[in-house]
Amino acid sequence: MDNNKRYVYADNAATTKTDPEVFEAMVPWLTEAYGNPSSQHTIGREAAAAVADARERIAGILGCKPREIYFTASGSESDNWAIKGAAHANVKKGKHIISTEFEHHAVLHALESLEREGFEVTYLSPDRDGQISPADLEAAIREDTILVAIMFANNEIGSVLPVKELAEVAHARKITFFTDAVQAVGNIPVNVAELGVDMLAFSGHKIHAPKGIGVLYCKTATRCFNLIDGGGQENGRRGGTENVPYIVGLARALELAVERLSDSAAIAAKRDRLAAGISKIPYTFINGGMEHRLPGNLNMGFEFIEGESLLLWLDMYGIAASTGSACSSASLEPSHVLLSIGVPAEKAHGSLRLTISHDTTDEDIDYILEVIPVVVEKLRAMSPLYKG
Amino acid sequence: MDNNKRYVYADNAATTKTDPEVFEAMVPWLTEAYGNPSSQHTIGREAAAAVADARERIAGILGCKPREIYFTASGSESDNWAIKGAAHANVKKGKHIISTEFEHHAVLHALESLEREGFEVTYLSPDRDGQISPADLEAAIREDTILVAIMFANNEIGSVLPVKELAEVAHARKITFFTDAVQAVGNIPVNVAELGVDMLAFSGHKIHAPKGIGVLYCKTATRCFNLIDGGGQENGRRGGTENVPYIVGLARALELAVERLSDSAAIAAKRDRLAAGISKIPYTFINGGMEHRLPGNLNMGFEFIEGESLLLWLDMYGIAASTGSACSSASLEPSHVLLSIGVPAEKAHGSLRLTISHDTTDEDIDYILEVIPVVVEKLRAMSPLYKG
Amino acid sequence: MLYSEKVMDHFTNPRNVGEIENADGVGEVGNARCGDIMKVFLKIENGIITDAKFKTFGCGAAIATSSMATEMIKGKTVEEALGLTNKAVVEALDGLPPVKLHCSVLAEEAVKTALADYYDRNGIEHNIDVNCDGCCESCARH
Amino acid sequence: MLYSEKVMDHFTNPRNVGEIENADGVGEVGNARCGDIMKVFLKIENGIITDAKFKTFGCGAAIATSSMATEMIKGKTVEEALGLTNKAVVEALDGLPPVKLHCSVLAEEAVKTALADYYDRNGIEHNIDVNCDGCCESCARH
Ligand SMILES: Cc1ncc(COP(=O)(O)O)c(C=O)c1O
Ligand SMILES: Cc1ncc(COP(=O)(O)O)c(C=O)c1O
Repeated sequence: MDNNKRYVYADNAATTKTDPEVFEAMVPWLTEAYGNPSSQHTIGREAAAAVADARERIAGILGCKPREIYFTASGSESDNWAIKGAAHANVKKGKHIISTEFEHHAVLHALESLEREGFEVTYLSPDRDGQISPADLEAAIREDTILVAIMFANNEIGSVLPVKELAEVAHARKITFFTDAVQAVGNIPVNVAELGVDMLAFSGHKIHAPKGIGVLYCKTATRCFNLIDGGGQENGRRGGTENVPYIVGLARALELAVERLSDSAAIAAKRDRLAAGISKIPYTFINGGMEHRLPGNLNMGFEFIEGESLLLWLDMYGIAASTGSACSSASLEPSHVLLSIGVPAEKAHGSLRLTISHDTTDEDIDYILEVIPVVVEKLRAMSPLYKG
Repeated sequence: MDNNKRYVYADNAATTKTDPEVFEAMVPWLTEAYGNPSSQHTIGREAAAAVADARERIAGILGCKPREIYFTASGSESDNWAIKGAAHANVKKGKHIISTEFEHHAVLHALESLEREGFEVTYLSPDRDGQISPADLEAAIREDTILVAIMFANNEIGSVLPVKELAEVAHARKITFFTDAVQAVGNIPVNVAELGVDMLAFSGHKIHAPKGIGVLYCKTATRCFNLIDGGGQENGRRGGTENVPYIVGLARALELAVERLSDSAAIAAKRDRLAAGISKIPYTFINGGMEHRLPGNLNMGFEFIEGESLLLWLDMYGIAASTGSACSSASLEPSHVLLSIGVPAEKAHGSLRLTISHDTTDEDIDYILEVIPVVVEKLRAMSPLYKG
Repeated sequence: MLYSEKVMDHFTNPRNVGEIENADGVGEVGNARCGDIMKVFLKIENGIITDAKFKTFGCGAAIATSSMATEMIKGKTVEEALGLTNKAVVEALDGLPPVKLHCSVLAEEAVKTALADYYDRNGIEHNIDVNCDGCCESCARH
Repeated sequence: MLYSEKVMDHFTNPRNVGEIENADGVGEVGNARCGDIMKVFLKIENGIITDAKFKTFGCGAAIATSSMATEMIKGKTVEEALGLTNKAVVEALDGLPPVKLHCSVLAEEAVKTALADYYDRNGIEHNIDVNCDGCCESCARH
């Protein structure tokens, strides 16, 4: 087994490769078609038309009106906008928000900033599988609850939550429901009308568009203040000259992702083969449940070893992955997601997330399965915790 | 004179053409080098290194530390972050802010949102030339003033303000000074250390980088809350996976802009020729003063006609420009900038902004000077206000 | 914002530009402060509009709607012309961007003002009611 | 975060991995909860460290600092080894990313704990003071 014989990118939950078709769609807007959509002249109007067209196509896919689609610069911006904007717009009704312990940091830290302002947040605990039950949500609702923010699919363990049911619980009490769908959109079918959510966030770079473009879906009549005030862009609700190239790219990426939803079963089958193969190594376990899970997500725990050193070795073998180990985070805390589903800290440090995509081949899977036992054994051999 | 014989883009204050060199610099990051800078593996680390390198180069040009440069998605985001963030972080000291009447809407609307929260804002009036005097600022400062937000250069009339002197006035009273330098950076020398400002915003798409990337310079120890909370990106102060391609592009664009500062005199000379030529048409006037003015900016008033119809005709002749007419804005109000410097509404409607760049040729100027009298006459002939 | 081809045609080749000397009815609406002025001149013989001309200060839509409105009333009876709605002008132009609908209102009102002037000159009672002062605050219709 | 070539070399080819049977001093610091455990084994003859080995559970920096620290004390006297600082280990590795400095502290403390154990076994008085429990809250130095 030689190093770097193959390059396998198995970190698609972190970011994805920009699809060549998406790149091609963007090139004109990055070169000759540089007009500002707010301008009155021809190249400005062409840019405006391109943005309008992208908005329509995205709205068509998500099942909403074009005016309900707002372009942002990231999933994080969409999360912050929805949460802070809805909280501030509804403050007369109350100051209580319900979310979960295992949201992305964009959601958690936005909520923390609201807590510093005097809002109160109840964080629901997921179960071992990474699920949040509608009954728990129901029980947490108070008279002064103004917002529920629960993610659609978790970024570390890939659990897919019952968003439709959760939104129904919130709506029965007339509470705005927001879902961070950054990991869901493009990986599983997402139709906002069917789901009945009021606001939904997603991000381009998780679906083979570039980093730096996101969307907030915001249903007509949903009360939400602006995060970025400015000119009349995005119907006066998000200032800033539009990122025309990435908006065009995002629409193409979403179309491609939706076309590729038919690959889901094949992706899940590859993922399952990966899980089965790795599980043959002793002292390994799967983090999160397998039933309601994103097709490309696998999160494995390896006892006695630490995730960052595992990543480094995999990287030397040309395999890109990620870990919930503390050592990989600036905070030096292990993954709050793994802790929230009950994985003890010592085991969370030995976690490995492999997230595959439509372009992951069977040979890639073979290669990962060939490399992992070797590097795990190497690290265990030098671990004071491993008794052989 | 035939339509569309030539295409002259004279709307560089609205947005600029992405420089081919900037595009080239971005291509790898839009294709194969798609790593997430937060990832532990090789392509992630390469992306992180590219971002760090861009940050260093930009800091070097602006005269600050790399850690003081924060990447955002637009000038508008930078404006909102600085203003809302500094206001909220200093609220214990007071709730009074000083700005000007002719800021960009990103600043004005951010301030309005603070006013709705209970902040108080004093808007200084510019003089006819578009200048704000340090004495006026001094006079407006109160015990509870926490922030001064004054633009570096105006986007419509190109007036360049005495930011260094204004910042000194604020600092003498220990007040944070923010400047929106979106129109200044890349067009005139900007060194934050020399200027002594605490925060400064600029935007990529005004300096031949794409739309959707901006910077907030925030001096160490300046109190400013986050606008977008999230992961550890931007030193924990701005969540969202980094827009690696545009960050790389921005650094290159800024370098090119700074190299081209030596073209300033030549650009100003072309602009002056344009002004002289247009001024030969009767009933025209220049908006704003000519002394402290961005080299590429010209803003002319034409009596008896309305700006949008002028733009449409110019566009048919292949000339891209802009106007402060109400008809070009969704708000149906004429330019607040022109009104602020004392141009009456009826004259503001007939304004035309021509903003040229390093790539504007003498032939372009000739062409504009050939076309404008023709279309002005055409429109005047059908105006009920024009007596011939 | 995109104008239809029809709008661009009427903007670049406006029909009926000019004034009519000794017109039988003249109407001017709008004001320069708000960015649009339309002045309509009518020649009316035996209750029939035999000629219509306009002068307009305003945006592309203002010019195009003036052109179209004058075109639409030529050859019509005064009563028919009074039935001209801004909606009909907009339709004839294959639509206008939403922020430009007020221009069509202005055109309708300019025609009506000219017709009111005709009635007034001829001592004919009428209840033509023109509200538009050219500034959008005065109008909820745009 | 980027590791130096030296760090990567000591990570991929760690020196002195293993245990020493009948070691004269053994020290273990850190804990699994916080993600790093280092165990150092010393063979000491006549006050000189003749062999040093380690086992480490931890990240790349933890493994590399363990490797480097054991390498640096081999052949040294106990007193010299007591002078080993985390800074020296970091320098020998051509630096560590800021968030990884705590690993070098851990390595220093592991060596000191093993030396304290040696003194204790031999009834020698000492004032070696080890504070690191492997969790960053206990330490202000990282
Ligand atoms: C002075 C000024 N400030 C802020 C902005 C907003 O920049 P952006 O379009 O990048 O949000 C602009 C340009 O539109 C500007 O000219
Ligand atoms: C669930 C979830 N929410 C939000 C984000 C933030 O998205 P972005 O990086 O576009 O800000 C991510 C990814 O990083 C995510 O996985």
